[in-house]
Amino acid sequence: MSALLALRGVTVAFGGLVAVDDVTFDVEEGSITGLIGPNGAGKSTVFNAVNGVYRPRTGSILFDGRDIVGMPSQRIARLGIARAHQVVRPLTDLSVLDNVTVGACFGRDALGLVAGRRRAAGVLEQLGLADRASQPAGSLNVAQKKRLELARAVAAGPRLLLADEVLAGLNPHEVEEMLGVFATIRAAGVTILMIEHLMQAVMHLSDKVVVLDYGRLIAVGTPAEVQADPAVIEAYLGDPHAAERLLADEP
Amino acid sequence: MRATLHGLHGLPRPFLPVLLLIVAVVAALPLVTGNPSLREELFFMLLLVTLATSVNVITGYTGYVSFGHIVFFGLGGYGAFWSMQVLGVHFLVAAALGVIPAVLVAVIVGGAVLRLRGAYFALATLGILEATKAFMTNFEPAGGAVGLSFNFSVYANYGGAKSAAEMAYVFMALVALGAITASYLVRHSKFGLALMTIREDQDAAVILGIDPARTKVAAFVISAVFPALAGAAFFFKNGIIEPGSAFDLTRSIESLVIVVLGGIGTVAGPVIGAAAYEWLRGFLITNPALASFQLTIAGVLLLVVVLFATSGLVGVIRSRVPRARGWLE
Amino acid sequence: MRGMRITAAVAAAVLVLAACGSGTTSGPKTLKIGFTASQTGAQELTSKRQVEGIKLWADQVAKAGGIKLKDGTVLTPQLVSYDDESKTDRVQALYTKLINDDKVDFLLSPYSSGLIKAAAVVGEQNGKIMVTAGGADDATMEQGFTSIYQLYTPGSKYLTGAIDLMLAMDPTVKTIAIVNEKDAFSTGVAAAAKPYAESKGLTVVLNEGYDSGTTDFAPLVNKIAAAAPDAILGGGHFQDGQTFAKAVFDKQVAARFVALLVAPPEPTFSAIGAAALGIVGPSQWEQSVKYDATTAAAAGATWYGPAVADFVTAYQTAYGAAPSYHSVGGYAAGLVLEKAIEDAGSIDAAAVRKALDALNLMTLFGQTQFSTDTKTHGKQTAHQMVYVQWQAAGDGLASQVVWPVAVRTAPILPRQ
Amino acid sequence: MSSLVVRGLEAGYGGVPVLWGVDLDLRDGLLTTLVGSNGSGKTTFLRSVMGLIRPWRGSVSLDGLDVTRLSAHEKADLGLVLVPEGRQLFTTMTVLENLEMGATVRRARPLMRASLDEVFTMFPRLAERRGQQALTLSGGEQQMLAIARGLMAKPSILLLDEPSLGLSPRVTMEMFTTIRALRRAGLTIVLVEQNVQLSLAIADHAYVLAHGRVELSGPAREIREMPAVRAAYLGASSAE
Amino acid sequence: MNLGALLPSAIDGLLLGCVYGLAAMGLTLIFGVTRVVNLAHGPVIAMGMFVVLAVASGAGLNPYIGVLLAAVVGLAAGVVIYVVAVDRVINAPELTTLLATFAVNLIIIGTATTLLTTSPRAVDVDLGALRAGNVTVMGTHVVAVVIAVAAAGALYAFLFRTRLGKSVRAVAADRAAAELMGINSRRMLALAFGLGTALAMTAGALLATMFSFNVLSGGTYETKSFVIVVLGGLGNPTGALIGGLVIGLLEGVTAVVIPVSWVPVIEYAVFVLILLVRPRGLLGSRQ
Repeated sequence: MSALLALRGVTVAFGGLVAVDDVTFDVEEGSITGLIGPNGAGKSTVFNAVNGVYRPRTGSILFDGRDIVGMPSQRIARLGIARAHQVVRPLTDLSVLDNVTVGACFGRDALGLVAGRRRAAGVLEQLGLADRASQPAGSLNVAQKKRLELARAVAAGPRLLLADEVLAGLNPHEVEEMLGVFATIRAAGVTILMIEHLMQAVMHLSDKVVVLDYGRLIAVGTPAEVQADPAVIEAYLGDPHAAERLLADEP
Repeated sequence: MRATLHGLHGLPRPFLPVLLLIVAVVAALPLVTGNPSLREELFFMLLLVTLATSVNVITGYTGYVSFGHIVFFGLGGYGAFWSMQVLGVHFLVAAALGVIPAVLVAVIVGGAVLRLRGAYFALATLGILEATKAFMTNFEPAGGAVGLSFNFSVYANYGGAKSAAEMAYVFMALVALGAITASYLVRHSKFGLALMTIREDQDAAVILGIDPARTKVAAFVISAVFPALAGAAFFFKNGIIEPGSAFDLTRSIESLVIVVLGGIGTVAGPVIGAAAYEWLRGFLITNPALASFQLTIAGVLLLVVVLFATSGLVGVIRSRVPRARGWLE
Repeated sequence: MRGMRITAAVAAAVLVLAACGSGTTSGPKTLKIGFTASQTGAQELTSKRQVEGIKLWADQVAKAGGIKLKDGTVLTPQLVSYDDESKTDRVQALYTKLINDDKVDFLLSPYSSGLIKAAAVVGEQNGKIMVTAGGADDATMEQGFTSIYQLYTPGSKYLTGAIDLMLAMDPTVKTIAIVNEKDAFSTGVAAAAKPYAESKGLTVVLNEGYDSGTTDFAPLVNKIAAAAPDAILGGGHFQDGQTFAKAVFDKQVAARFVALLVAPPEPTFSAIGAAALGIVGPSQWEQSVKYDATTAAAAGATWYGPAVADFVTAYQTAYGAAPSYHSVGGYAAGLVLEKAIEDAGSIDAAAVRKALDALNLMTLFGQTQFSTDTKTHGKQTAHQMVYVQWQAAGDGLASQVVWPVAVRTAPILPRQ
Repeated sequence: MSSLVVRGLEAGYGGVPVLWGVDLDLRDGLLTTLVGSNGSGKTTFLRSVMGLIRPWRGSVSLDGLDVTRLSAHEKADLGLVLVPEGRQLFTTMTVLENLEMGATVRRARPLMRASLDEVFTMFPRLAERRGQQALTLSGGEQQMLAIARGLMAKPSILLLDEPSLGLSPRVTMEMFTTIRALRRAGLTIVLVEQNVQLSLAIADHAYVLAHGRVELSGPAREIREMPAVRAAYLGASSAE
Repeated sequence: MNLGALLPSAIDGLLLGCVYGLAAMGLTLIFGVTRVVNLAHGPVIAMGMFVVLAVASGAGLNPYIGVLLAAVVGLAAGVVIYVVAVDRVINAPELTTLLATFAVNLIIIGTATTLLTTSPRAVDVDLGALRAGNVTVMGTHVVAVVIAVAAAGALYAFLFRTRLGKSVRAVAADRAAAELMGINSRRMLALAFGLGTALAMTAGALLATMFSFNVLSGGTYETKSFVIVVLGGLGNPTGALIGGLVIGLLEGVTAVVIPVSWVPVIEYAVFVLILLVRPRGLLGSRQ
């Protein structure tokens, strides 16, 4: 497997605040890669750097071997990078179908309206939203919105899907369903980089897990390797010793 | 075309042809009955329809509040008037030439100010309007403060003043129909989808692969063309053009009021809004008890619509008459 | 309120008509006269005065039993009017309505050049005769109209007369500044004044327009002060004229002669106190000017209508205020139309047009004669401007007619 | 004595439910922590308790008084003070002004001088920077200021939303030490945190929230030992 | 071109700029706190003028009592405008609040035109003049500057020295956080609208002591305020005052070298240019 996406020494800073600090990792073509880390670790910033919302201060981001740093977001989207946001951003006043059609019409395949609608309808079918097609997107519930967000990204026909906490806020049954959806997407040959808090899911789905903490890369490896890494445990649950110390401090 | 556009929405409804037919039939009334005063009233109504429909493209579909939209009406009017007077071309040619300065301003100035968002954009359009007006007041080749006026004999080329007025009317009606059609096509195209995506969430639009800068400028240009043509017809009929009447801020705001009154972001909204607005104005002006307070009453009504009926008349009709929903876009 | 008054007037006219209706067999007819009034917008105030003049004329004619034609027909004027909101596009729609729906026989004009221009196009399109008051624009009357008749002295003569007056007062005046509001009317007036001044050997040291909304004249007046002209000519409308005069006074600009458009004839111009002193202004009409049968004979014109004093009294009674020239303009428009109809002996457009073309009339408004040249048809050729100057009178100020010499109430004084 | 009783609280955004009926009883003088994954409804819970968003159903009572329908500023007046997620400082104002604004409520105004001394003793760095614009503070200092501002209101109950968000481990530790000190001083606190380990370590009582419902509640010590909690946050128990 | 007018025009411009700045401060304060561009700004300025007229010509009192009264009336009027027209749509998109305040504009203008007509008015205030060489400074202008600066100073003292003023600033900075601190944010928004309106009416009142005016006169100053506010940075009161001086100076000085009628062209071109190059204004660096 070759790297579809490669980050090389990427640093993103806002003024004096370094949000992503010298991060390097690969996402292999056809894989599912998990990107984890506590809140504020810089995961979403990495996504924003990849799809051109933020420009890294240093480093390069190679997509299919081509450096995409400095490219406007819409061009990056057309190269085949689609994103499902953590905070769902449906186009509230538009119908569910239109929301997904936007993905199809302006993504990698840049379909015409008619073909776009057809593709969108297909994706909605696939993601189990077909019966909601003509509803305004604003009327969907959280789970449906998450699904819509994913559908819109998938409809673009991307090579790489950036999935930002798509499972957050779903109930176990919905998570189960969504896992199936991911499998389908992957089977269609789409590479997935996902930010996820729901560990079972990440560990279950991912071929590789990348862990960030305070903007730095602290671990890369298979799910099993990462879960056993003390640095990861500390980053995630907080330093257990720190907790011990705090408790020990108790008079 | 329509059927495929609607293919996934259920049964296709001939909304556009019906709307166009209604407007066309109404517009044809004064020609059939030969009633010039009805013609004058409808000329004005069709002008309002055109202005409101056009500003709706940039404000309703794209979410950019353009306060100075009337600048295109004035530029089109000046361009056409100057062409007729100095180049001596026929009105139809002149109207086409009048579109040029409007489109140029839309592309060059629009391209720059469309980067601004929210109140900043609204204020910038206001600045552009005032700057253009102040400039034209001083620009002697276009008559400066005095403006330009025809010698009455010009109308002889069009079979006399009466038939010139009729021609201007027919032209105005066609422009209005064109604006409605354009509005509909934009609403139902990939391009329109991009506009509405920008309106809902510009940052998301970029990530979805939409180039907001180019898309917005294109929308601005479309929303500039029809007012420019309307300006050509209006000032041709008027026989005089001067900065004050060509770049009138009040008229600019009037068209926004119509859009909101009718239903922002809908195809039928500006048309219904213009009709309602004109009816209301006529009612207020002819009612002696209300006439002197017409501005006050207009303000109160606008406030009521803005505060309590945000989706305008189209919204009200759609919520009251569910069956109308598919027919009113 | 005004709307109600007009309605009342119309109602009164209708009542009068109804009362006469049962009389003679040849039948009193209604003479429908249409115009628009600016009940809102920029022209509201002046339009109101003009409408009052028109109304007074119509009331008086009705009271006097109507216009009696040679064939025994009696015409009672009925006024039809709408609010044009001071907007040109409204004017066009409403004049079309007056002509086609209300089927008026004749048209009078709205107030102000801009609105008249728009109304004239419609009147001309429909071949309706329109007598205009309240508009002095030259360009409008050079458009090749056949049915539009202008009562006011054209604007091009506003300041040329002032230049004559100035040189008569003080032949040593050499340098002048011409500053005017940047609107169609004032720009036109100033444009005519410049070549005339130069033809009289004057040097124009400053010639500038100012924006219509200007309230702060300090930069312009500083500039004038720096150019130090002997005289200042210009202005625009009332408010800017008044503010400008005050600024010239405050900044102690030492011009010997200052003539401004529109503002000085207004009684409220003196609200600026000493700043008004010495300011000259052209006026279409002043109460103190006596036009009568004698002046008519001297000018070779026919005297027609009431005496100035009678009109002033009637106006005072009706509206509780002194008439301004706007009011007289409106009144005279009715009068001129009345006379032309009488001369024509019918309301046939061609006949009335012929009568108007032939008219050489002196009324309380002054002399009236229309150009019959095809290029300038209908333009006023005989009406004379009068010039007023604010002069000290006891503790206060009084506006005196200073020009033409024949009708003046006081000699012109140089500005201090 | 302060008590906060929440019964059957339902709330959400734009017609989408987030909370499905949450019950909570606050114990006076204790530190209660609310943990749960992102999107489980913790922040929504605090916001609807405060009245920043209108609860759909359910009730909130403070010291036996039904305050469900009161707006946030009225609740603040009654002593219920939220230190919001993301700090929400008045960035254009100075540190001192931020603190003064904290003492807006009637109860706190006369005590402002004393409160200022207290918080400056507690956070000496804020005292050093009292004249600086809040915008110019570091992340840790900003969080301190947010808490200090909340304390200025002399709360009877302090609600803390993710105070360690975006802070370095060292500063996080300081923060928790501070919170524990507040608790020891007798303040009633509700702590919403992503740092489960630390918050359970200093809390007396804990609620675990999932999908807008309370999944578990009990003494923090017990919850901390439950494998289910570990599983919820770190995936499989195989990690041991 | 005669440069003899340069100094007097620069001085005149700066003096008048203070009053422009005061009006603009009102607009920018309202925007800064409520995020609403108040399209009723012009009519409000005109209301200030008529308060002076009523006091001076109507009641025959000192016109400067009218200036004081204008501030008081403005505060009340602003609160009323906020409660009636703005409060309900305070969180709605711009177009909504723009049209809501424009509706207020129509209501004020419509009512005032009917009741007061559009006739020009003037309040004759003669405080003499200071003269030195070719520079003449009118007493009314000096007093206007003093009052404008005092009003601006009072605003600053209020915003930075009083608890209530700081609460207004807190609401401007973060409405929700202010609410959490026990600040009644709606009340502060209404107060900000009142203060902004009071400033605009005070400016209008001062203008009435210098120039003639009518019901519609506010329009010119409204557009000028927009220019100034953008120049100084939307929402920045200091910026507005300095922007006022800049515009006043620009008007005075450019008129010396180019025809006065071109001054508005320059003014609006600068306005659009600043929006494009530095939308935060020349002084705006807040975000």
